[in-house]
Formats: sequence, C-alpha cells, structure tokens
Amino acid sequence: MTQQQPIPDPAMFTDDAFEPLHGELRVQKLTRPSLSYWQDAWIRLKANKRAILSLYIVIGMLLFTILGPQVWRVNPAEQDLLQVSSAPGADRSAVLVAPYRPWTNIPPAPIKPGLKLVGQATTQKVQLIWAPIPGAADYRVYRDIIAPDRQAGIYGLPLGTTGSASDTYYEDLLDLRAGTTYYSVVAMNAEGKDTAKSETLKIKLIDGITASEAVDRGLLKPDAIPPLGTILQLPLHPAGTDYLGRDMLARLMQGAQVSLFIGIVAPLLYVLFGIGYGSIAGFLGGRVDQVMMRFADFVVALPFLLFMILFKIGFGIGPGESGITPLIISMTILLWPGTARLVRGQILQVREEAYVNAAQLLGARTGYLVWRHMIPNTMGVILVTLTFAIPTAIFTEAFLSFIGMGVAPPTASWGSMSNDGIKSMLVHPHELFFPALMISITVLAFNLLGDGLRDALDAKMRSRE
Amino acid sequence: MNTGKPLVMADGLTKYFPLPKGKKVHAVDGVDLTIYEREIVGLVGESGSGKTTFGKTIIGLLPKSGGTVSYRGETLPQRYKPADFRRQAQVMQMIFQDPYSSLNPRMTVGEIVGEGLKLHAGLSRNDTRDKVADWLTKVGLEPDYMSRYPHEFSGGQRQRIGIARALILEPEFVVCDEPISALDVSVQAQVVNLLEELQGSMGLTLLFIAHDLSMVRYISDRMAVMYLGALAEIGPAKDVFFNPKHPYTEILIASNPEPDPETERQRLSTTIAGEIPSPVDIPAGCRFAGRCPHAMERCRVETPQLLPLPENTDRQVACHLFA
Amino acid sequence: MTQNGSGETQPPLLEVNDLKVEFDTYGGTVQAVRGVSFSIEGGQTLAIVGESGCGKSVTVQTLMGLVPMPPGRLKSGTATLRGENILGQTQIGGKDFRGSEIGMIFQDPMTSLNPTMTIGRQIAETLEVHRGWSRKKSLARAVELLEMARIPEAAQRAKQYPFEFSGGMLQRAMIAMAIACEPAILIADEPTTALDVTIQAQVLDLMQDLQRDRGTAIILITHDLGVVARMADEVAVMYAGQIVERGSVDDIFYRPAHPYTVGLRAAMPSNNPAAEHRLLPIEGSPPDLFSPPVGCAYAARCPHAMRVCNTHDPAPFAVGKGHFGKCWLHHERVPGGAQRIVSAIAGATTGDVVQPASANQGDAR
Amino acid sequence: MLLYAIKRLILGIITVWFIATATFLAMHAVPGDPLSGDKAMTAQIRQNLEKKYGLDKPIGEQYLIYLNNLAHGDLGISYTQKNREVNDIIRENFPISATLGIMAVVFAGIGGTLFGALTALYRNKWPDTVIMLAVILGISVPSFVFAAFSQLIIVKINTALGFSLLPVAGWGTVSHILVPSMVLGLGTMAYLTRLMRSSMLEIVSSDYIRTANAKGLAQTRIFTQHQIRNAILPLVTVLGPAIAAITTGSFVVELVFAIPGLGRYFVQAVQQLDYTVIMGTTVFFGAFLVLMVILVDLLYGFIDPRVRLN
Repeated sequence: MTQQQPIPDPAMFTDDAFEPLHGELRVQKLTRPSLSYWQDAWIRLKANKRAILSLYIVIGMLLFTILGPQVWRVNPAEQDLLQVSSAPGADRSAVLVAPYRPWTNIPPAPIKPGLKLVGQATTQKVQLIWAPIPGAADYRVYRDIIAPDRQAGIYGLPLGTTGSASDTYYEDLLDLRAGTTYYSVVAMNAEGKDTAKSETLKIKLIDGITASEAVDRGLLKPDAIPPLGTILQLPLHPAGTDYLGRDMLARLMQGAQVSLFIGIVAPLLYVLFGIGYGSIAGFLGGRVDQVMMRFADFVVALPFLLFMILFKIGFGIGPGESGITPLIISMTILLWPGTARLVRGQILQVREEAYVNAAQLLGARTGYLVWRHMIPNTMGVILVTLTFAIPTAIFTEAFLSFIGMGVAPPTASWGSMSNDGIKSMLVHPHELFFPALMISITVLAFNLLGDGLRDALDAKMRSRE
Repeated sequence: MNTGKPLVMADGLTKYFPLPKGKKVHAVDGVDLTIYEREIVGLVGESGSGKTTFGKTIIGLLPKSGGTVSYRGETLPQRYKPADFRRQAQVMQMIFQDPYSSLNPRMTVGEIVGEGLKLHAGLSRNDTRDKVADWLTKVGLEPDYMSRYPHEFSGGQRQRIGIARALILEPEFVVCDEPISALDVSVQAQVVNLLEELQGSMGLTLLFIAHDLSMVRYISDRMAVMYLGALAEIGPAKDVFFNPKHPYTEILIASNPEPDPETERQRLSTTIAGEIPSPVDIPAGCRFAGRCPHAMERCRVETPQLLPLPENTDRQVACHLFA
Repeated sequence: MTQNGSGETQPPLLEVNDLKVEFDTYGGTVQAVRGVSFSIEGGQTLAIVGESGCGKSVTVQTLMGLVPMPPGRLKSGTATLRGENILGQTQIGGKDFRGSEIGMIFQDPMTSLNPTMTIGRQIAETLEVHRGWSRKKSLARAVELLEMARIPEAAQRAKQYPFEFSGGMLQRAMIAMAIACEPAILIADEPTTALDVTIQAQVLDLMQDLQRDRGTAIILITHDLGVVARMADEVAVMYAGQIVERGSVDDIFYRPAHPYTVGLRAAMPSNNPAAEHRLLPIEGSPPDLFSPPVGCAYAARCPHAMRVCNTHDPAPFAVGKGHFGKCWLHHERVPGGAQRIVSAIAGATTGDVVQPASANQGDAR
Repeated sequence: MLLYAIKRLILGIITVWFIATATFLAMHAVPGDPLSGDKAMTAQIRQNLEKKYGLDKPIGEQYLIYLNNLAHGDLGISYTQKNREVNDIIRENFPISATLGIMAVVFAGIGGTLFGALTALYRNKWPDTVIMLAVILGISVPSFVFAAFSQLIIVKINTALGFSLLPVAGWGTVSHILVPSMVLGLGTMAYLTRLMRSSMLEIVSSDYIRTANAKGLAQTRIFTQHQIRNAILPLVTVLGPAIAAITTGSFVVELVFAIPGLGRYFVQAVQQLDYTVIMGTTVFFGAFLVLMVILVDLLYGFIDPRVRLN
C-alpha cells in the first residue's frame, strides 16, 4: 500500500475537536430559487447568443413589415420612369434638357476616324456621328452596357442601320438608361453582313429631364424654372428601383407583409390542424389511429410541389385576387401530416408516462389529462415545430412565386420580386439581391431561433434532426 | 396466518399483448392471488416474468384479457373508464418504479401531491394546501418544497413525493411497482422504512413488486414468486425464502448473493443454464421444465397447478414434485 | 509490494496514486474523483464499491483513457502498470495497453456492442489489432472464446448481431471480447447491474472460473455488497470521490473501519437469521461534488460525527494489515472510537440502536 | 424480407392510386377548361374535341376511363400539342430530369456524409465552424438564389477568362450538368451534413464507441469501422424524402438554367392548363417517388442488420 499519508498533528485541533455532535446532522435544504420549466428554458435561450440575435432579427423583420410603411411612405406601385432599375446609391442627378425636337441640323462627318458625340448624351437622346469607314456599304449601330467583344463580333443590342454608306450619323432614342454605355458602329458589306471593321465609343449617359416633366414630378416649381443644363436631384430610392421604376424599399415592405403573413399564418393553421389530428389519433389509439395515420401517410406521399400547384389552380385566382388565400389553403392541406405524426408520437409517449397513469388512478377525466398533463409536456415540441415550420412556409411561398405559381401580380412578395429580379440579374443585381437577402435572413433567423428553442426546451431532442 | 379478510382477489387473471400475425405475449397467464387486509404481499420475479403487468392489470391500468379481479367481493371492471378510476381512487393507488418519469415535470410538488385532493375532496384552496403540507411532512420532506419542481429533487425525495401523492386520498390497497429498484442502497432503506411505517399507521394493504429478493423477504408478510406469467410459489415470506420448494424459487434464492463473505464462500455453484424463455411461445407443460434440474417427463406435458403443500397449507407450489 | 526470488522489489501490477479528476459542466466544476489510491496484484479481485455518483466508474474509466477530456480534466495523480505510467496515455512502448494488457466490460451489454457488426467480428477485431492475426485466424479464435464463455453453438452465434443475443449472453460475449488477448487485468464496471439474479450468477461464475484458469486480476466496480462478498478478495469503499475504507473482504464485512461501510450494511436486510436487524437508512444524500465539504464528506450523514469532522478531512488511519479507514474515530484522542463504528450493526440486531437523526423512525414491526 | 418488399409494393400501388385520384379531383375543380383558351373554335369543333377527350361524360365515368387508361400505362394525349402522347413527353423529358436529379442526389449524399463526418471529427474547431456556417446558409438561402448567383459567377468567370469555361444555361454536354446539379443538391447536402454531424456526435458518446476505445482500437479504425457506418443509417432513412425534394426542386433549376426537363414542361403545362399532361406528369412523378421511397427503405433494411433479420 502506498496509502501512508501523515496523520495531522494533534496540536492543530482544538480541545473540543473530538466531541461528538450528537444528532446534529446537517440536513441539506434546498435553497436555490425554484425555476419552472419555461423559466429555465428562457434562461437557457438567453444564454444562446445566436438564438437571441435571431430573435432580434425576427422582431426587426416584424417591425419592418408593420411599422416600415408608416415611416417610408412611398407608394410601392408608383413608377418612377426616370429611375428604372436604378441601383441603390446610383447617381440621382438629372440634367434639365429642352423638350425633344427631331434632329435636323446634322453636322458634317468628322475627318478623324472614330465615333463622335453630338451634343449632350442624356436619357432623352444620344446623337452620334462618325467618319466614313472605307469599304462600308452601310452601317449597323449597336449599343451595350458592357464592353463589346470585337474578336467575336459581339456588340450588344443592334439598334438599326443607317441605310447607306453616306449616312454616317445615328440618333438613339430607344429606352435609354443612365450609366456607362458602349456604342459601336460596324461597317456592313454589300450583302448586308457585318464586317470586321468597327468603331466603338464609351459614353456616360445621364438622366435628362425636361422642365415640364420636372414640374410634373414636383422637382421644380412652374414659376421658377432654372436654365437648361441645370443639374436636378431625382427622388431618393434607398434600395433602388425595379424594372418598372417602382421603389424597391416600399416593395420590400409590401412583399414582407405578404411573405411573412403566409409564412406565419400557413404554419399556424397546419400545425394547429396537425395537433388536433395527431392528438385525436394518439389518444384514441387502436384501429382509429391506424386508419388516421395511414391517411396521413398517403398525404405525405403526394409530391408536394406538384400538388401545391394543382391545388393552386384548383382553387383558382379570380381577377383582382392576390392568390394568398389559395396558397395558405393549399399549404394547410398538404403540410399537416408532419405535425400530426409528431404530436401523435408525443401523445403516445406521454400517455405511457407514469405520471399520466398516476393521474388516471386519481380519477382524472380525459379532458383534464390532456390539458394538465399531455399538452404542457408536448408544448415544447410543438413550439419548436412551429418555429421550423415558418421558414419552410416562407420558402415554399418564395419558391412558388418564383416559378410564377404564387401570389398574383401586382401583389408583391419576396418570391415574386426575386422572380422579377432574376431576369435582369446580370445588369441590375440589386433587383434580385434585396428580396433574396430578405428571404435568406428571415429564414436564417427562424432556423437559428428554432435550433436555440429546441436546445433550450428539450435537451433530449438535440440528437434528433 | 392470514387472519384478515380477503381484500383483493385475482382469479385466473390473464393479460395478453397482441403481436402481429396473431401471436401474443402471455405477460400474465391465469394468476390466482388473494391479498388479505393489512398484509404486505411481495411479488418477485425476473424481468419478463410479468410482475409489473400483473400489478398494472390488478389496478386497472391495463385491461384484462381474461379472469377477474374483485375487491371486497365486488368484481372490478374488465376495462376501466375514467369514471371507474374515479370511483376506485380512494381505495386503490399505485406507487411507480421510476421516480423520474412518474412526476409531471411541468407541475410543482404541491400540485402533484394535491392532485388527488383537487380531483376528489372538494377542499378549499387553503385546506388543500394544509393537507399537502401535512403529507409532505409525513413523508419526510419540508412543507415549503411545495412550490418547487420535481427536477430539483433526488431520486429518494422524488419517490417520497410519489408516495405522498398515492396516499393522500388514504386508500386501502396500494400497488408498489418496484418502488426502490431505481434507488441507491442507502436510500432504498429510507423508502422501505417509510412505506413500512405508513403501512402500519394507516393499516394499508400492499402489493410490493420487486426483484430484490432480500428486500421483499424483509418487508413482506407473504411472498409470491412469478415465472413467465404464472405463479411458481407463494407462502409466508420467511418460509419461502429460507425453505424454498419450487426448483425455480430455490435457484432464484441460491443465486441471490448475500452481503456476507463467509456465506458466499460456503455457497456451492448455483447457476442454472439458460434464461427465461420468450413469453410469446410458452412451453407446454411446466413453464420452468426447460431449465429445471429436476424436470420429469410429466413436467413437459402437464401444467402443474398452484396447490397447497400437504404439510403446510399456508404455502402453495406449482410443481409436480409436490403434487 | 511483492518480493520476487532474487529479493528485488517488483512494482505492483497496477498502482494508482492520488488520482483526481474534475469535470467542467454547465453548472460549474464537479470534483468527481478526489484523490484515489489503490493497487492490485495478479490473480486478485479488487472490488470498488459505492453508490451512484461516488466516482468509482470515473476512476477506472480515467485509467482506461475513456473519459473525454474536455469536459473531464486530470488534476493530479499517477497510475502505473508494472511500473510503467499509463495515466493520460493509452500506450506502453508504442502499443495500446487497452484490450491487450487491460480488458474492460461495461454495465449495459446491449448498448456496449456495435449494433451493426457481428459478435464474432467484434471479438476478432481485438486480436487482429493487438496480435496482428489474420481475419480468418482471429475469427476462429473468437469462436473458441465464445465457447469458453459458455455460449452454445458458438460458431453460429459468432455470425450473429448483438440484437440477436439476450442480455446475459451479450455480457458473456463481452467478457470473451475483453479477455481475447489474455490481459493481466479485467475491469468490470457494474457488469451485472442490468441483469437478473440468475443471469448475474452465470456471469459472476464465468468471471471467477476465468480468473482461476488464467490468473487474471479483476477490478470489479459494483454497488451491490452481495456481489462484493461473493467475488472480492480486496475491497475499496468509495464515497464522494474518495476511498473511505480499504481492506480485505473480511475486514470490510466483519471489521468495518468506517461508519459509511457500516451504514451501507445496516441499510440492507440481512438474510442471516442470526444477524436479522431492522433497516437503518443513511439519512440525507451524498454531498454536492460541485463544492465538496471541507471536512469529512460523510460527516453530515454520520451518526458519530464530531466537531473535527466538519473542519478537517480525516487521514486514512491504518487499522490492520492493508486495512485503513478514513475516519477520525480512529484518532488516538477518541478512546473506543473504533468500537463505536461497529456498534451500529450490533445495535441494530439487538434493538439497541445508535439513533440516526431521522424524520421517520416509525416502528412498523 | 421478400414478404416485406411485396407488402411495401402493394402499399405503394395504393398510394399511387391515391395520388391519381387526388390529381383527378384537383384537376376537375379547376375553373375553365383546356379548350376555352382557343377562341377561334366553333361549337362543332369544340363538341368533337370534348367527345374525343371524353369531357362530355359524367365525372364518375371520366374517372373510371382515366383509371383504366392509367392501369394500362396510358397517360393520354396532350390537349395543346396536337397528337402528342403524354408518354412520349415523359419519355423525352424525364431522362434529363432524372440525370440531373441523380447527379444532385449523389452530390448531396457524398458531400453531406463527408462534411458531416468532418464537422464531427473537428467538433468546435474551425473546420466545424466554417462548414456549419455554410450549412446554415445552404438551408436558409433559396435554391433559385443559388441558381441565379451561380449563373452570375459563371458569366463573370467566363468574361474574366475570355472564353467560355462553363455554359451559362442549356443542356447537352457533361459541363451542362455540373453546376445545375450542384445547385440542386445544395439544400439537401446542407440538411444531410447537419444530420450526419448530429448522428456522428451521438455515436461518439455511445457505449459501443467507448467499448471500441477500451479494446485499444486506433482512432482511425474506430472512425471507419464503427462510427461512420452507424452514423450513415439515419441518413439513408431520409434519402427517400431527399430524393423527393430534389426531384420537385428541379423545377426551379430547370427554369433558371433553361434545361428541357420534365419539371419545366410541367410548369409550362400548368400555365396552358393542359389537363392530361399535368395529370400524367403528376402521377408519373408520384409513382416514381413512391418507388424511390420503397427502394430506399429496402436498402436501409439491407444495411441495418436489425431490420434485415427481423
């Protein structure tokens, strides 16, 4: 044995050290403050930084949806045609120009090769003139917003031809947008094909606005018109505008209302239905349970998206309807079985718990058992399910709206805005980026909150997923 | 020996659990057992012997597949409805095995212990409170633990809470389903002493289900040994323990290690081969024949009945060796 | 210490000194093992007995490197196998001593075996790894080992999966696996707690026979004093992370040197008609190991507690050859203290009880 | 095992019938009919067409005709594309969707297992943090956003390189499959990674891993022989639903990447209210998914001895 520690020196003990403490047993009393399940869960949740941050984000989103339109009072349907698809932070200046008049006094062609701009290039008009290219039978004019690839012969949008070798000028009035623009003039041969000879000019287009337009938009007062060439500031769009010139921020708020409404109401409905269905099946048990759960299995087997679409058309969208109600109904019809299964499982499990048996033996009626014992003990699971159901519903709405099966225009949702945005993604990424960001942040927040809730409410559930 | 009147009588009590393909688990298979007033009957058996199922069936938590249970001569329902439990609540109660799952984690101790009063007595809030406090003291807990939640307590304390809940309606008959199996040795004694004391002071009748032979021998007046859904032997606890008749009881007791090195050194090899068969396919004849060192031809054919011993009618054995 | 023929001192087979293990948890640091020392020789059975949470499992699992660190932390201590350090490492001389030098079996055989691997493969695996045998040779040996563990139709059984075995058979298969490489020590952590008595008897028998045949040392972790009495040569009684008494099995049962040992015995019914006594529970519950008491951890529950017990942790007092009790009653200034310890049981049998301050001493009998 | 397979198959057929019926009912609830789109139709022609497609019969009879045709594997003729059978449409377009889907499932499965195992192995260290961050993103960002941005990135890369490294859209070569299938599988991969991680972590603290350690097995051996195999089991169980998610998810990817798959066809058919194509496609997809789930279940049974032998 190596167990030879020195016995402490007797001198260190007081005289009464070895007096017995007859029966003075120290009974350990509980002194810690008592915490209920929910209090404990809240403390655990608070300790989870990610979950709390997510909670703030969710609250922020709700504020954005509800209070946002009170603060940012811009009509989401109003089109600002001067600022179509303008990116946030884009140059909002517009130059005051004279009302358009056809181009008559065309200057002579320059001698030096290359393209030349006549006058100021604004979104009202762009006038080009160039030195004749030797051997050209005709000219084709192209416009692009990225630099043309001369080797490949890609110049962008063909605007038209001048009609003859002698006409070396062109006026572009077609759907002009502010920003960097490349104009190319390609010499054509006698067969009307492009040749390798071309000239390119890079210019910066600015918005042009006439005095009457400016007055209409309230940018100028009719009695105080500044001289032409004055730079005016167009209305502010913090998140830019979409392809119809509608304010993105206002639309994001409107979209949030739709997306969050569907995202919260649909899960609430189907989770509630699932709870009802599942608890009835679980509580009745036996054959009824078998039949009910088999039916739920069938519903689960329906290819979700296909049926979502089928039901959507089945319910139809009349003129002037937003399509929100059919969406919610379809989701409820298709998504309840998951919750029902979960709740049934929980009820079956809780029903076997000894404390339910004990309450039965004490003579508890069924309603009491359900209300006092079963519901409180399944509440955590239900809450977690609901939290995870919300991002799923937001996703589903976005997805359906994206493929054009969701809410009907002009109602905006984040999904339909993404759908609009993707078409001009390469040129105006902000039109896709903002709604996509909103969806992602919201879904992320609900997912993290769900994770946090699950960890806080029931450690046992952590392994499940 | 049994001076009291019969209180609870199980007559041919049977409980099957159906399995797919028409098979069934014969958890309890025709058990006759009479429990007399104010006695403690210990029920021992290995896991899978059906002792817990027997307890739950007797008290009505599981519907009976066959046979009857009567209480003071009155036959109890075959399948209980909430109203049946209500009627029975002040007469029969149960103490559960797992002190963790038997208390609702969302309720306070006061709510748990007072649940029976709430459902029955119609006492005022204050009276209920007082009575709950009174019972908490009785089971050795502080009355001000009332507002606490079960998870704050140790296993032994939780079991005391469970006992208070079961006894607050002052029943006559209590099924104790392995009340000490989940507890540490030192705490087991606390709970057993408490049960013993309450049994004495309240005149309770207990069915004490356990697998700890020594503890059952210690606390019970009579002891019943269960094997594969049927009783092998029953009799006064000391007699059965120190003088087992049924070969299974004999082996069970011989396998029970004594906390005494000298006894253990003198113990001969006691092991029997094999394990308790599946209760799905009950062997024909005597259930124990397959593992019995004394099995005869007859044992494999004819099921032995639980019969009194000629020399001691207090004891009944289901074995052809004694018929 | 043992002496060999040439007079050199051989180090003990396994020696553990002042082992301290802590766990960092949500609520703070738990001092699970607070200075445990013991040693074991070949062919011996050492039983470590104690209630749940006393640190007995953590002790052996730390030796085997099975305690995940973190959250566990090795605070101090040494452990040597034949003089070579094994603490904080899993290898001796580049080879894993686990499975080869020390085998181990666990409480719940159902969950302790890989559910998707055949029993034979799981046994053979040990041989492949430690002996470098071929798969075929190892499997053949696995069948022999299963036969040795008294598993009928071993060849067929080796091809089965754990769920096809019963609990008792699984525990025997576990033993076969643990002794496959003929380790010098077998650690059995509550090997029969999940089993019925008749099955327990089978498993204990098997362990005893294997020990007799091979001279394996056994460290048996249990809370069951009956199993201790049946199996042990030496006993260490653990309480609140410390060994409070250590001695031969007879010392522990017949000459207990710590009130806790006595308390445990008195809390159990005795089936010896001569020693029939009322159950004497140990009141209260073990201390919180988040903040263990300054003095003796048992003082709060001890019927013999003295002032010193609350202020000073008792030293291990030697009371006999290889027998010590960690209790102030053995101090020279407590005349007759040692007798007080034993009187509890004697008192119980005669009815002259040393009164534990109990809220419920109703005398039902 | 065989009995189980047959049982599952019968249940599967009932499920398909349920799907077919639900489809039929949903389609007949649609206001307006497929013929109303064509304005220049005389009453006579309309009547002829109604007769041809059985639209004049009572709904019960239509249902029976529909079931009968279905039982013979006849999904009908497209309303809007003259003389084209739905079977042909599926035959032409489904292989494209299937190729895309299989690639996505393979990608999601391998990636999910690998990343999940990696996160568990490096628990709470930087690989875990990085991957789990990506996973959270993968779960929270809609697939159309991924699709769009991956297109954007391809364009940028192509522009930067000065030649076309990867096609932006379309179908035909191997390089067309790569990005769309990755985008399609991304969400599922994130989900599987999470599942694998929690499954691995649960197994790390399981009793049998403790036993394996006590046997003195090397960590790599424990990892490969004991941990991964058991950890994959829960992944296999969700493979069925994962395939379903990927199959229907391909709508978006096919749309964005202009892939001529069945999903895109379906969306088109819905817009044109082409009854038979919608119904045919739905039932076909439904049957396909049911079959997949059955196959996955059988596969699971094969992998897990507890299921296989019971």
